[in-house]
Amino acid sequence: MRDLVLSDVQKSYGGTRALRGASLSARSGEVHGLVGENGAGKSTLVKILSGAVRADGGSVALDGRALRPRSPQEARRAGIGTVFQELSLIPDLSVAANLLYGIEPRVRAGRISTGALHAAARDALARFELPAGDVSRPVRELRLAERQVLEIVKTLLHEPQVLILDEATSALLPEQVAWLFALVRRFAAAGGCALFISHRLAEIESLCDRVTVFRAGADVGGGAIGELPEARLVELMLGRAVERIYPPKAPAARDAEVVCELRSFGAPPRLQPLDLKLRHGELVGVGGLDGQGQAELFGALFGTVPAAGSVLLGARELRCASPAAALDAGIALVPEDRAAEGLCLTLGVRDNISLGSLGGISRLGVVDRARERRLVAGAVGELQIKVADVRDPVGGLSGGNQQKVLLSRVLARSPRLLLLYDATRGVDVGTKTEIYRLMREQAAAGVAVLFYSSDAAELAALADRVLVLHDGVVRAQLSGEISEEEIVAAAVGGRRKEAHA
Amino acid sequence: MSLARHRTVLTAYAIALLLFAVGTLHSLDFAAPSQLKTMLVYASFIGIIGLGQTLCILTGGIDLSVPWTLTGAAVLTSVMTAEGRPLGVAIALVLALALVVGLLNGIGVAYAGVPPIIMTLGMNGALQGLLLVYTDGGISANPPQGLTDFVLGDTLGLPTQLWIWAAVIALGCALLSLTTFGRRLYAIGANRRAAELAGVRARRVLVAPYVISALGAAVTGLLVMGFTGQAFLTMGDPYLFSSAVAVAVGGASILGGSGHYAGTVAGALVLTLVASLLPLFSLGTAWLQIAYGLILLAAVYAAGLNVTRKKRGSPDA
Amino acid sequence: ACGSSDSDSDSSSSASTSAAGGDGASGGEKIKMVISNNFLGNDFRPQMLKLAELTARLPPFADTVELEVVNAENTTQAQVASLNNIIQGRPDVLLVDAGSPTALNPALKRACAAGIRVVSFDQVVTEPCAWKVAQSHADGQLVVGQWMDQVLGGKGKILVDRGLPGAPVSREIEDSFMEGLELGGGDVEVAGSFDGKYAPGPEQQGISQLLVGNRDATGVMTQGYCNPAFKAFRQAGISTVPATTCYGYNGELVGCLKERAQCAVLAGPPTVVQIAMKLGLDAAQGRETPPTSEQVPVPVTLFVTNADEFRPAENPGNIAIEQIELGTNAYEELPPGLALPFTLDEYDITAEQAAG
Amino acid sequence: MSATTADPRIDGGGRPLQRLLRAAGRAGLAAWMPYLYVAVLGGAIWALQPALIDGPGAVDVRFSAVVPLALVAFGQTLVMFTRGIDLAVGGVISTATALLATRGADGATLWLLIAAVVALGGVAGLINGVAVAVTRLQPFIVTLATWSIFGGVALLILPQEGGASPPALSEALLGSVLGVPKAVWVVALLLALWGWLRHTRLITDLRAIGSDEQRARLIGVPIARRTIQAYVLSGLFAALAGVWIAAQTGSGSPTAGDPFILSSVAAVVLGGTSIFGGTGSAAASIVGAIAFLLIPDLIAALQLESFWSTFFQGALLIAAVTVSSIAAQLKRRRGAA
Ligand SMILES: Nc1ncnc2c1ncn2[C@@H]1O[C@H](COP(=O)(O)OP(=O)(O)OP(=O)(O)O)[C@@H](O)[C@H]1O
Ligand SMILES: Nc1ncnc2c1ncn2[C@@H]1O[C@H](COP(=O)(O)OP(=O)(O)OP(=O)(O)O)[C@@H](O)[C@H]1O
Ligand SMILES: [Mg+2]
Ligand SMILES: [Mg+2]
Repeated sequence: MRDLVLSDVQKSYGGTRALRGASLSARSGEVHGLVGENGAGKSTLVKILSGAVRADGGSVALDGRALRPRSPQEARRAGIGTVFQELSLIPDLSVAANLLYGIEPRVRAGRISTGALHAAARDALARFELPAGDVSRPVRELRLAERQVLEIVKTLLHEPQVLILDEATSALLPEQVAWLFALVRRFAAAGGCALFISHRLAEIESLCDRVTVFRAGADVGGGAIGELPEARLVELMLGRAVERIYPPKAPAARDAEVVCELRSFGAPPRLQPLDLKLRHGELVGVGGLDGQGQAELFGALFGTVPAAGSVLLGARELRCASPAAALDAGIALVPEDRAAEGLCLTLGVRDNISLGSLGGISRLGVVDRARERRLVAGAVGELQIKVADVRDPVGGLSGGNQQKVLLSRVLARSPRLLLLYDATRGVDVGTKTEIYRLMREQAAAGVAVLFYSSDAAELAALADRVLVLHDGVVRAQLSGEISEEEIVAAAVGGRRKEAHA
Repeated sequence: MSLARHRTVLTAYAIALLLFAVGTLHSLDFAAPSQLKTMLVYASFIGIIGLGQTLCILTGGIDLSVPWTLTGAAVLTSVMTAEGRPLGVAIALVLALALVVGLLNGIGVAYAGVPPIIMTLGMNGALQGLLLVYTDGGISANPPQGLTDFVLGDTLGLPTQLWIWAAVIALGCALLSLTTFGRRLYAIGANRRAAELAGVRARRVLVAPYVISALGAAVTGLLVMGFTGQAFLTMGDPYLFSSAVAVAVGGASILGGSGHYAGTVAGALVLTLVASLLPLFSLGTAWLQIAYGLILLAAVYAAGLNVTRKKRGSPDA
Repeated sequence: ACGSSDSDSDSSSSASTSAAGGDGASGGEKIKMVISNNFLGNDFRPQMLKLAELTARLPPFADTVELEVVNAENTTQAQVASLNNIIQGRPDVLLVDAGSPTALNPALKRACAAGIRVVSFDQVVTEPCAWKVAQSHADGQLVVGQWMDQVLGGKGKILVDRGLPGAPVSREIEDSFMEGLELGGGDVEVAGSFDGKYAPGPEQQGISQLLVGNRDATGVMTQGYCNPAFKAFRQAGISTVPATTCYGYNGELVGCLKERAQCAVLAGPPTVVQIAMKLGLDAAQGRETPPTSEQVPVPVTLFVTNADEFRPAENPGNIAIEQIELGTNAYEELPPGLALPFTLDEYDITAEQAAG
Repeated sequence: MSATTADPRIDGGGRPLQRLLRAAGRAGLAAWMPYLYVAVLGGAIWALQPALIDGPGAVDVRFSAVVPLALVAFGQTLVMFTRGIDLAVGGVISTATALLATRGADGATLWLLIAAVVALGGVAGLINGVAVAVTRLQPFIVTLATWSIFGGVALLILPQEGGASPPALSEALLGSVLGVPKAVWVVALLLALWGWLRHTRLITDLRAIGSDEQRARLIGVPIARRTIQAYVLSGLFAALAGVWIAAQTGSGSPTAGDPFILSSVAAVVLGGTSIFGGTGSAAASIVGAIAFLLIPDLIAALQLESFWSTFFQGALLIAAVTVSSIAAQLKRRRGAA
């Protein structure tokens, strides 16, 4: 019996009530889903369970015994294993040191044997059917998906009784998700209790036995997954029904005018030259396994990666050597990592939004406050950014609202080529819907839109056309009625698919 | 409006006021106009250097090459005028040299990627070496009289020097609050990568703080020389850390991204007040140093209180 | 004595910073004399070293001595390291102006053991094997203290400079001044003290800060310069020109006259190096030298603005007292940093030469 | 956008030799630079004036100068692992020499005295560590303030340079053992200490803190305790440096430590430790200290005015960091391409 029962848990950060009486009960042997929009309090709950923060009120019980961990170690000792949303790997430590931190083999007089450590790390990776590789590499050198996998393995190595996965799949690819699901199912089957958090409702449906829905810091419903169809989940989460998540695809984009064209454009050696025409009104998605040249494609277009070939935007041929040059040429990018590459979290909403357009709202280097106010007010209004005062630091907003701030900064430049790199990762359904709508609006207004997504379902449902990349080469171009399976098959399969009806 | 938003800066002024009150209670002379003037003049040395230092620290950097840039400016001016060059020409040349020093620092930091503390520390040593070689370890030139007259001369009831500081304050506050340059500095300090992806040409922007700092140091060197009527090789020593400390007392984060020159001005006042206040209590040098350290800790703690609190509770904890 | 291994060190010293004796005289038989100086940042040391070079070109040094000057950074560690390198070169005579009275002792003991004649001068060391040549600050300040007492008529408030924190000479200067001040039996009050650090900036700031509670001060004792005291008083809006004491730079003497101030300016004569060089030469040539346990005195002058009136009750060092006068000991056209007197009479060196 | 290499799972393996080569490449040029500096500088001095390197007692002299800087740099490295900086070492060294120069001791009491002085260094470090860990103020500012405080304490103990440290102290620490100068033994001992220390939990934790403090907390690194330990060790090493200086000079000075503040940072940086925490090696810092101190000797060997040594020390510092920074940029670009 490893039942986890939380009742009436409260937590405030200063004036923000992150949890206002949240309850949840998960039984041993089950995978329990936890869903809710951005800022609903899911991660806060996770942090309380894992000892990273302490609750203001309410109770948590594991196996009927009260659980009040005062530190991450205490939580770990009590049997709680957490895969943190923001990951807990130390960039400068090696894969092995991260994997086995605190459970190193052979520690004598405080000294860790590196040989034994590396051997144990390779062993551990092998046990999870992963290629060991060079375990002395610092984690800094790994990509997000690799780190995510490492974080999962690290957590399981502590042999927890309760396994918490906070958006552990957001960076994973279908096959990695399958690998994780198998692990979680095995864990539950062995009597463990798993808490699974994800914004991909399809994952919740396929993995979880029961589910709890959070809204605004409290539980608002839940039950066996079979009794909760997706539409009902969404309604519980958002407090309103959503007609349709994805906007309708563009009709007959085929013969529309070309707004942007890539000719033999690439970033050798990781991205081979490719040709691509983006048409008026069209949303073009890029998919494939992680790290197949998608980042290089977007980076090369935006001037952060050395590029070869040419880009035609309107009538002009471009070659951008820096993001500033790209922006000036009408190319804008929503980067993948909001916190690291997107926003200045300690600065205000206003400063973040106007940062991209300073040239346009200033005269002789002096910011025109009136024009700035109009710009910011317009953005906040149009994207319905929830913020009390536009001078409040962006870091204090919920993830979804942060994403909207980033989008509004990018859109304020009125780009002619809009690049979105996994812009909906970790974003809740409500906000996603709004982002999709915006993308459509932009395309309809004549902006060339190219987006990458790690979520095959999103690609299938949103894009008019999907390029699947593999090893730097376009493996398939899909259009019309695209199915998720087609994308996955093209991404992993050896077959070469050509434009499909 | 919201005073809370400017709490760090206001705290620094509150500390300055408190120190002033303590001094006045101890001796009414403390508030005598001539005394105030003198104190302001001393504050202005740190204050003028403090503008460049504030800009550097806002971007997450620091300028430790101030001492020998300052000394170099004074010494070279004194030597050149002694050789018969007109004062104006000497000053122009010296400012041009300071510009080069600032450019080198800035380019090292922005383009070569050298950490600012190392770049400027190395530059300070290099300048010291060059200047010592040049002067053979000593200077015995008459200081230019015109400079002294100008610096100490009275303009509308105040020493010209204070008007210069007033202009620097106006310029510094405007730069940070009103211009795109200021916005870009904050953005780079808060998250350089994000700023670059938002279209800020970070490398180019990053050079400017070091140039401004070097020019500020050079101007201060000239002012100190005018004020004491002499150039001497240890004249930069007190300014190695004091301007950075003034910035910190003014509530800026040494990590960059937050702070304002308005705070640094208060920080310069606080440092000067402490230095003027402590001798009133006839402490020995040893106790003076101890008291200085304790007051510094207390002031930075008070001014930085809400900053550090916020840092601790940042949402991606 | 320099004998064996000098094939490379000889050729190198001629290329060095400041070899004296001029042209291509072959170095073999010459006495190799090295001055180790630690850089302080004031004007006195460079001038003293220049005087050493000038002196080395005159008899009796010109044909016998090859002089090299080695500067070290202003840290004891740096001077120790520099001394070690000098000792490796085996000079005949080592003249040391020390950065610390004690910290160089081990290195100097090694030099003595290696047969090098060691003369410590100006800032002397306590190492017994070294000769010591220095001015007695105690003797000088004893007179200066009496002067202050007499000029103020035995009453009033003064501000006192404590010099550089940690430097032994600062303490000696302060203590002897106080002793002299009390000798006269007056009750001049020390209203406050400050760290002048031997630099005009800190002196001026120190005095300014003390004036806050002491606007009625009428005298200032400094360990460096007089002019900062005048400036600080004027800055504070005080019309009194304080009676001021300082050390002997040309600019201070000129300043005293210009301000019409009562001044007592003690010479900090660079001539100390000439005496030390002569001692080193004597030792190297086997002539008679004073014992290393005694400090060889340097003749010192006290320049005052009231030479006709001032008669010290006690003057154990036989300090000469001279009236400050333009043209005789104060030169408006020469640099302010010129320390006086700039040479001993037996060497033919002009003020212009000494000033460079 | 994170543009990086390799396939989706944890790296594609390789044979042991390949792995070794890859590890060596990863440590890269930067790790070997300090050794290169020492070799080049030492070689140049030797070529110009062999006596400065192999003259009688030259090794002893050179290493005696290295010891205090090596000690301070060792402690400074540990602090810099955590992204901190310890400017208070200046005050601690001064206080240590002041204490030793004002207390007589012999035989057993000498060792007691040394132990007491070193322990006081630890207490000073404790104050720094607690101030940094608890008030969460910037280490730069905290230690700047405590430097002033400890320097004041040194002045209280020994108001003026001089005094006399116990002669037994100099006898105990200077000279040779087995024909090798004790200074060389001390440096060797420090290198061995690092060899042992570098794989300890302590060092791993310090690196973790410097690399990412928030995450380090999540994996259970006792942040406050480790931070305090780093500053305590830095204080201990600084006090040891003070003991060495007192032995070397036979006296004390209330300002003896001040020059070590910036030179220790310079030695650490020359050794390749990043001021942004997480990476580096104390052994390399010691090598960096040696390189730093060879410059005045090179200037002497070149018969240049000694003022040039400040210039070249500054220039080397900038050049060293520029080289490693550009190497890192190239590596990143190669990684991205
Ligand atoms: N350290 C913090 N300081 C202040 N507010 C915080 C902090 N952490 C979270 N919050 C706030 O608490 C609320 C709940 O955040 P939490 O991270 O639990 O949401 P979530 O449900 O995990 O959202 P997401 O799906 O975006 O991850 C949000 O309003 C958030 O801004
Ligand atoms: N760290 C913080 N400091 C100050 N205020 C915060 C902080 N975190 C959140 N807030 C504020 O608390 C309020 C509620 O945040 P929350 O994340 O619950 O928003 P939300 O309405 O759920 O947003 P979304 O539409 O993205 O789901 C917001 O106004 C936000 O600005
Ligand atoms: Mg929300
Ligand atoms: Mg979350």
